[in-house]
Amino acid sequence: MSLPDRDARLTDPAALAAERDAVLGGSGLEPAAARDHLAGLPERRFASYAYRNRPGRPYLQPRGGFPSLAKQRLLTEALAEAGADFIPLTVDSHTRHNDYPAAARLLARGLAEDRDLLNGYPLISHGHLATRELYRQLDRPVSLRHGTPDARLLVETALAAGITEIEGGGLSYTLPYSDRYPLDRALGHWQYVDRLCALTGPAGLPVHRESFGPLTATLVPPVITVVVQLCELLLAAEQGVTSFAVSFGQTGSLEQDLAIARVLRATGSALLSRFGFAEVELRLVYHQWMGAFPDEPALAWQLIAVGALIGRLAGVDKVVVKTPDEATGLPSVASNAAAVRAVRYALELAPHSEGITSEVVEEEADLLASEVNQLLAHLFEHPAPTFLQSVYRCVLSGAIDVPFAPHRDNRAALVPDRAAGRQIRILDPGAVPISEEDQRRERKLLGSRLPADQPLWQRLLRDVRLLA
Amino acid sequence: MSLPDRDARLTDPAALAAERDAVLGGSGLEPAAARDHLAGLPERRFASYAYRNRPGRPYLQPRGGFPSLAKQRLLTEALAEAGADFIPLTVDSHTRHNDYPAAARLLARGLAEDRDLLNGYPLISHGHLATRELYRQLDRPVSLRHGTPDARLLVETALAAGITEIEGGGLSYTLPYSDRYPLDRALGHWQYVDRLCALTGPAGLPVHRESFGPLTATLVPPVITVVVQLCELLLAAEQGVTSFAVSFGQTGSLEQDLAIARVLRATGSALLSRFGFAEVELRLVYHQWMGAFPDEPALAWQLIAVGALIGRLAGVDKVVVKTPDEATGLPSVASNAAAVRAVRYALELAPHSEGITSEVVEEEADLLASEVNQLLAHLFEHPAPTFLQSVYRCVLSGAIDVPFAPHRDNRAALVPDRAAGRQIRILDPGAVPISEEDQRRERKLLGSRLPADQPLWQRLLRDVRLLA
Amino acid sequence: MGRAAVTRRPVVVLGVIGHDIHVVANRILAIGLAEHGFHAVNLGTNTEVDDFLDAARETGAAAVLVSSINGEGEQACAGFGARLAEAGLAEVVRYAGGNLVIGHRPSAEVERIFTGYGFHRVFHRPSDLTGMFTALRHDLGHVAA
Amino acid sequence: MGRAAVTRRPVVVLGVIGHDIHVVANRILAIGLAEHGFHAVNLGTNTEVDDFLDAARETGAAAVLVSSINGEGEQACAGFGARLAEAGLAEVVRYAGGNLVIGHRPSAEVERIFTGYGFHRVFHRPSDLTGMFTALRHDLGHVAA
Ligand code: B12
Ligand code: B12
Repeated sequence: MSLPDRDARLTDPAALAAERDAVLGGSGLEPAAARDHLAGLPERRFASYAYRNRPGRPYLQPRGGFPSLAKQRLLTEALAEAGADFIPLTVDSHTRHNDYPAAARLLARGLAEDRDLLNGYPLISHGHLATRELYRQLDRPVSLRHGTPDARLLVETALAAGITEIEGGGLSYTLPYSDRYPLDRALGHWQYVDRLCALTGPAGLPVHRESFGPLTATLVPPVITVVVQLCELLLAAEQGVTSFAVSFGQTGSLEQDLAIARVLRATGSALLSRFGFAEVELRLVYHQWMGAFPDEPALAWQLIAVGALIGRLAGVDKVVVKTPDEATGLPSVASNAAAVRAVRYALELAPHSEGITSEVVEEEADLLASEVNQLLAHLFEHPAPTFLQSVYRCVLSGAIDVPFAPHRDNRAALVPDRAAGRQIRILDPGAVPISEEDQRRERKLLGSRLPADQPLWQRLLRDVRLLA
Repeated sequence: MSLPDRDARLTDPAALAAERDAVLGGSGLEPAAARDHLAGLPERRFASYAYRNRPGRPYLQPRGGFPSLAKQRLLTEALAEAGADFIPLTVDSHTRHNDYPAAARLLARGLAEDRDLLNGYPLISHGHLATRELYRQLDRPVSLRHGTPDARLLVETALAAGITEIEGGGLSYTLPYSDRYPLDRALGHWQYVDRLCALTGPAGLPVHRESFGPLTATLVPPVITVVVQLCELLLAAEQGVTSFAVSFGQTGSLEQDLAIARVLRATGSALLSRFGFAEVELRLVYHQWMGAFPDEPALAWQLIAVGALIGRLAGVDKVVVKTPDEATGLPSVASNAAAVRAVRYALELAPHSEGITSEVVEEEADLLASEVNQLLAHLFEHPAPTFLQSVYRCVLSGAIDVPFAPHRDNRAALVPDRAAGRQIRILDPGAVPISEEDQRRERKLLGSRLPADQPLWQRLLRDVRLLA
Repeated sequence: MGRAAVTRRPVVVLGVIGHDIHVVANRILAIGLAEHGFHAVNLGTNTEVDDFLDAARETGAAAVLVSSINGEGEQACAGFGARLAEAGLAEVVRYAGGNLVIGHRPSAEVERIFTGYGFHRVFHRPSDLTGMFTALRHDLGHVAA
Repeated sequence: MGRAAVTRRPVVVLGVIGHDIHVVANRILAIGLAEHGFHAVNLGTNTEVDDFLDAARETGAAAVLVSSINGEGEQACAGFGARLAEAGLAEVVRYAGGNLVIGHRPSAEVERIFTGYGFHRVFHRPSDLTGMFTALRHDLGHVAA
């Protein structure tokens, strides 16, 4: 049996200290720097604290990262002024792949040419002290947004810079975000990050962790979304994390979004109690549509508004905001701020509507719960020595299979499809252990397939660009 | 008793012909012109036909009217190209008040100065022949949008121009749209219009009538909205109209919109059968938020998208579309077309979601049905000689009371208010016959009133500009 | 400053001009005027210039507030100041407010047009009324709250 | 036109360049190439210029399709044509496509930059791929469907 367990905690202080020295080597970052800095921050700079005091509406958080300090400050101030409850620090893709030299080179060249040559903020290049200054007057939490299999140095730097919410996980930041980074090594690195987060926050103000629900944002069946989130919740709880948000991306189906919200919260809480992690404060985050966006701003605004409304109906704790520039490229400060104002306004259009449901929602929730429980049982009954090993082997075996993941270890045998009512269905489960009964229900709900009126590449493109 | 009755039909051909001659006198319009023109139009130009063949989504229809033929043609083509299922002809306010000389004068001056000096299309000034040309190549119905107590000549002209959907009614186009036009005279004029519509369409392709649900778009309790619609449905059925749409405006509460849609359809059908008008094809139309709009386009787009989604969830047959220019002024062709594209896109974001409900929706529907039945009973048991007279006297007595109606005959004793969950509540029914039990439910659902922290004028302005 | 005695509540005539039926702001203005210590004489909607002149003369009004929301204002309010002067009411303070023209035109241009019509102050698409009440108190030299 | 014999299915190498993990278009392109009668050699994501050179040389590719979606393309693709020429692959047809630069820049400017890098055709944010498949057939003189 390989059940989640406190004993999996990296409790050997010497071993952890040694690994930290290796990670921090040459970075100029002192091991105690983050702990000391966080200890001096006011409560309102802590995501865990903010979640405990959420007003009667979901929080909202945009994304955003510019190469230069000056522009990141401008963005930070504009987003706060527009009403963002959490401020993002989105990291560039070179830094995400630990290519710090490339990030530094392109930062320098960009500053020289007064051009943005990075698609995000090169946190390692700027370092924790310069980044702290961005948030000197800030009165709300900052969240690290990235996509990094080995985020150890990145998170050490982020915590030392005063960032109190760390997004990511061994599965959700490896399978969709890399093609060959060794998955077991990434899972180990994220145990390090979880352990670091568990130890670095001041008493009563834990560093908050958030898993990345959307994965590849392309036809990911809800059972895969939910189980990946629950794995990362339990892996973090094993390391002593006590404030965690599970999350999911807008599926394109109102009913499936409501079903996922319900099953994810309920199963998450149940598993935390079952495995002795009842002290973990569990939150739920909803990403507005993460797939291909329409080019025309007027249409993008419609998708953004419907996403905000669904997040409100699903009773989520935070909505991660998209901008009308999504299909074009990195958003301008102005359009990002407008998106924050717009979503803040949209979230108020249906206050107190959390009780919304339907027969279709109940059926989706029932089927999802059944599929999740089967896959969890498979995970927990796995002969692997530890829960982490069980998670790793279930990816290799294809029991956990993320459609459209670029990663070589992802089996990619699961064939998803979309029903007329926009629900994401499982056409062929591949190696994912789904009962015959539930497979039958999935196919029935999928309904008759459209005739192959076009070549496969065009049908796939049409499906993927359904909302574009 | 004053029950709706076929015998109320204006069946005396001589009397009708005489009144038509008086109405048409000097207009150059022949009595048979409309009938002959409509007989030659293809099916797809008839609203009644379109409604019978609605695809699996609500139809959508913008508003729009420019003074000049050239610009109205541009608008018509742009709206059709953008995907509007029904094309609007919005009439200017001088023509709505039968001030045809002012409309003609300002049309001429506007053409001379190349400026729009009218807030709509002066249909009488242009006449039916010029207006027919606008729609020569059109492949979909045109709808007359106006706000006119005496619309007899306007509708004669519209029908002769090939317009096959006529909006309005004796109550809904008098109480919100005039301050002192005699209500009984207006009700009589709309019997004329209903009779004309009943007689003018070719066999099997009746001219379609639509009542104006939003009324003053300002804190109108659902029971008033529903009963006014049912009165105009029955008054039209009495005159032989066989294709009719009841309608309502977005209330600002998702739950009340769903409740109104359900009660309006159900009660409408039940009354049609009860009074022997089973042949009437009943449709349901939803107006996106008709109150004060936000200035910022990004926020306006959010309100438009949420309105589209609610219309879809309520399973309506047509959504009347607002534009992001609403708070600024008459929309440009470009922004009106963008609004059509946006709503058409938004309507597809939750296909097949009509089953959505909640405990709050069920409670609102139950309370609304109870209030509607009481007010209908009061109407039907009225000692007046005819149903029309009963309707008239119920307005004078305040049994039917429309908040914020400019009309002098409107009692304005009903005091509405808005609960924290955005539902419109009845604080004081005035003379509207609502049972003690239902009055208690209304006050309980309203919840504790906010302390009078500001002067009344500011609190009223804040309430009215809630979504601005 | 105005023929009304300062002690008595100054009379303010208000109404919505032209074939305009937008009444919501009119009702709110009437309530606000009372709460600011003025005596509001509300002509309601669908009014004409003469209605304002008659009311101003009959009630000894200190000010006249003309509202236009449906876009007819640019025509209906032309020469308003001159009409008041002809009627011997040149002293009466004149405000215009609402959505004063058809479609979207720069506020400066709208203010120029209505000032040219003889209005002392112009409030084109103001989102609040506090400014107007303050200006009215100032213009009528009225301090009683 | 290209070293591949016309009868045998022409080889086309494709991949996503730089630290870029956007794979969806890459998967669709690979399927479409096969359906259009090409032999697709898919390098997947996170590739470098040398990966394209090696694959083109080893497989005798007639064309190389470089994809960049995350904005790194402007740096990663610089001098691509010259690098191919140095490796004796000047004859190989070169396309660049995807979301080729960071943020919003005029398409004409983006096309100029990538043509300057030695690409024969540039597809910046195309919403469909039909145009590209047609161009590829034309450029490779390949008629077999
Ligand atoms: C509700 C509404 C209606 C309701 C009116 C109900 C009623 N009887 O009052 C209904 C649905 C019936 C309606 C009808 C029409 N409407 Co209308 N309506 C609106 C809407 C949505 C809100 C108006 C409102 O009540 N606002 C709330 C109140 C509190 O604010 P307000 O009226 O905007 O006034 C503010 C300021 O202007 C100021 N103010 C107003 N008057 C004055 C006076 C003074 C002295 C001062 C200092 C300040 C001041 O006070 C308020 C502070 O916020 C507006 C668009 C919007 N604003 O979003 C369109 C709007 C005003 N309507 C418009 C039009 C054209 C019409 C019609 C004429 C349609 C037509 N083409 O014929 C008809 C009216 C026919 C007629 N005979 O006049 C246009 C005007 C276009 C323009 N000016 O360019 C608007 C702007 C919509 C648009 N974008 O096209 N309407
Ligand atoms: C889904 C998605 C993701 C998924 C990717 C899942 C996966 N593994 O594939 C996730 C969530 C993981 C993700 C992550 C990131 N993303 Co992303 N993502 C998107 C999104 C929403 C859709 C992309 C997509 O799949 N489209 C569907 C496919 C079919 O179309 P396509 O990729 O757009 O390609 C089309 C054409 O370009 C053409 N094409 C593509 N390649 C080629 C090649 C040739 C030769 C030809 C002829 C044509 C061609 O084919 C398609 C036809 O429609 C876009 C925004 C959008 N488009 O709405 C952002 C977007 C591409 N992402 C973006 C960024 C920046 C990132 C990150 C780098 C964030 C960051 N700052 O680090 C990370 C990636 C990190 C990394 N290491 O690269 C930016 C790129 C910005 C820019 N170029 O200015 C975008 C545009 C979002 C934005 N507006 O900021 N992303």
